[in-house]
Amino acid sequence: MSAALHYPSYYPSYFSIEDILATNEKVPCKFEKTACDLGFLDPSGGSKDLEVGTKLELPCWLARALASRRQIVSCQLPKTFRERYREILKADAALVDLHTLSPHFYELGQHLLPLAGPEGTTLGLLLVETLRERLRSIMDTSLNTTEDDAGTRQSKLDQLERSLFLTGRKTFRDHQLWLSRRAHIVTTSYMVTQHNKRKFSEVS
Amino acid sequence: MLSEKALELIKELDRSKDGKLPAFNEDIIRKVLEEMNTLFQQNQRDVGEAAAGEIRYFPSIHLRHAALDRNKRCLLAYLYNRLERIRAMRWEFGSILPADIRANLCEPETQWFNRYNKNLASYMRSLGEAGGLDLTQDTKPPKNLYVEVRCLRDYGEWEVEEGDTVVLQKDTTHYLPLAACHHLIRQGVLEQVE
Amino acid sequence: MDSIEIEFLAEKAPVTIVPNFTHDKLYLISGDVGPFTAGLPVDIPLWLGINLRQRGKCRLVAPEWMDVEKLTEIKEEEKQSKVFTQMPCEHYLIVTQLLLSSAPEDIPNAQQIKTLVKDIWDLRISKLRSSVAEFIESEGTHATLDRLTLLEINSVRPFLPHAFDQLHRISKSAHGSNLSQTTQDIQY
Amino acid sequence: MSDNEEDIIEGSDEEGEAMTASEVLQKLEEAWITERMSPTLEKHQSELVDCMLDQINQMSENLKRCKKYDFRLAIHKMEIDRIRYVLSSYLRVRLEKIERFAHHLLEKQTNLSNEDLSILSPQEAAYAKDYASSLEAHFQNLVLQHVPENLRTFDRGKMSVKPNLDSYVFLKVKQATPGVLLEDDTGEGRDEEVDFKEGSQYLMRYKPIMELLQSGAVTLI
Repeated sequence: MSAALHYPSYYPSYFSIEDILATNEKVPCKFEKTACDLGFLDPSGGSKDLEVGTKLELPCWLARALASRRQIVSCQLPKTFRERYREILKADAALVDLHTLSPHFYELGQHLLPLAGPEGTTLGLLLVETLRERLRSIMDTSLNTTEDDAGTRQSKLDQLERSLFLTGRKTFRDHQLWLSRRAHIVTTSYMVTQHNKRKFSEVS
Repeated sequence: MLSEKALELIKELDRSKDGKLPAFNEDIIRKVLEEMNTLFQQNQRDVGEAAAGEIRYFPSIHLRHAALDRNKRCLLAYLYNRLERIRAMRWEFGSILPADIRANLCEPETQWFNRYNKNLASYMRSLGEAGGLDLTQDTKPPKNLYVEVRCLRDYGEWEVEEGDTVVLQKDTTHYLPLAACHHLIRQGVLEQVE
Repeated sequence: MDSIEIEFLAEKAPVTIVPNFTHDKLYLISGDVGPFTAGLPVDIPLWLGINLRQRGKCRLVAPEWMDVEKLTEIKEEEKQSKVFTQMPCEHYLIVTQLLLSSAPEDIPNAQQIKTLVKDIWDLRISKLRSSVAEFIESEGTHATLDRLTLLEINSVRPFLPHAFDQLHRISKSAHGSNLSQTTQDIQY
Repeated sequence: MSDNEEDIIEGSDEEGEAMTASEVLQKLEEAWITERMSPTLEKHQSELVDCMLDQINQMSENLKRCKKYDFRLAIHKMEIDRIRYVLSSYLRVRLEKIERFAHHLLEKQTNLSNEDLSILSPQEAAYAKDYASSLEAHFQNLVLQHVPENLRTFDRGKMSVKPNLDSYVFLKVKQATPGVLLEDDTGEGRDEEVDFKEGSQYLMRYKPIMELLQSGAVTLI
């Protein structure tokens, strides 16, 4: 974007929009203890309490909080991370449309690790191997192709992969601009340009 | 689900990337704060019961507490990410923001912007011994002392260097020292042609 | 870094010029240059050489390696070799671009030189891409990049380090040895 | 204009010897590249910055006495622009990191035993303090004072943004160093040792080479 000189790669912090969105993805849970007066959270049930045995999809942040200490709920992995999909990903990692499958695949996957129980090791391996398998083609398309191809490619990437892809695109464009001997030209600030465009479209 | 309102704030920022700043959403913030106070009061009540030996209230207390933390995180992340964008604007627009952008800031954000401005200015002034260094200039490695520029809008008379003025009229071209006209290029008054 | 910044670094490298003027030494902050004697070659920083050339005050002299025969040899060697060969100049592409765009008439066989240098760059970049791919698949924790020039390294930056940052971060959480910052935030 | 060839200026390296202006510039340029490439804030170099600022200001003053068509004028002005660019870019990237990691850096600062070890220059420390407290005041004002009592704190341990020292960097070896330990922190127990040969270039994590960078055995590229 602007004149940023320090571009670290994605590293979640308390304030990360990405991380907040990823932890909002749903996880299938079953209540192992009764939660008094919270029946209203279950849209299908009509009782005052959330009874033991109630099955409910909870956002990941809540599932983790309830599963961790007092085991108020037990969790299942969302279907993208279960065996059937794991097999598909293993067989053809590079081709899968990860964005459709789970837009925050790697981030959600990492948050699910503590909930995965004995499947944790397999899940961990799946995350690392899937990214490793897909990196080559992400690199090649982001650093090489025309804008059209790049657009198609980008639509099948998860959020984290997209940020890598855009990083590569930026380098590609920077080098093209440099080769055309125009990189040194001082340009209008990005925000000023955007602002003027908006103003212009409002006027006309 | 709990904390859904708070997430709306985050989604709003996620939708308006590209450094844009949507209007400060005081309405949702108030609703989130209300939800937090309700959750807190319910927990106060149940904690009282639990202290009296009713351990069956623990799961609900725990759940509400998680929601309270989540709400707090979303609220602070909302404020933080907005400030990051406002901070970037100082470097892009300069110390005075366009009116329509200013309108999207709430009063405390405007105050924060002014404080940021002041802090930055006094830092830049403190550099070296002869009046400091303007870090918003020199954004690209220099090539030539003089550049050819085209005027994108009427700007009027402008002093290039001491005692040396030009009239910047739309569509006129000039040959000017880059160091002097850098900020006019960044602000979209001039365009460097080559 | 942007390419333009690497160019800025490359502009400090010396270039030989033949001035058409005579002048005493110049005392620059970055070091003395000159003296200049009309008709006598002298080495000065590239940025200054190009500036003087633009002002019609000198002729630029092609560096020794900027020669059709030498570059053809380098190109062949690069083709044959599995590893990266040593380039005659750390900033070969930038120097070529700068000299050829500011004074093509000063460089003999400019067009051929341009093509050869572009070929060498392309060969090395495609070699770099395939070795990066191998490296990713090898599950290695670090890579050796001997004899790659700065601009070449920059062509996979920040993509490559960023990709490894992510692989590393995910492996780390996968092994649970050290939960990442937010994993802990959400934890309690 | 400085007519003195032996223009030795104040400023000192580790041995306490005076450096020439061109040596100071060289060091400043190295510090600039390191700062651009490092994931965290490196130790401040305000002596180099002050010295170079002083040099270009002095030079600008001298140029005012030059005749307008003096052949040397453009050359000196260009050099001033180049140096000012390095200075600005260097200080800008530091400010970006100082803002992002403000709380984290200030905490490191308070735990220092010796002021000489400070990563922030005095001006930068003042800047960081004001920045960090302006964030906290803003949070207090709009949110924290309105939430239930037990949630009103700004918890630095949890909230402050920290640099990722596991970031991968490109480096070049200046002094041969055998047996550099690359500890495997992913729990797979695959520690490795690498022999750094002079002139070699690597891509690896920042943390294992942090000390070699400080000692000057390697540089970031």
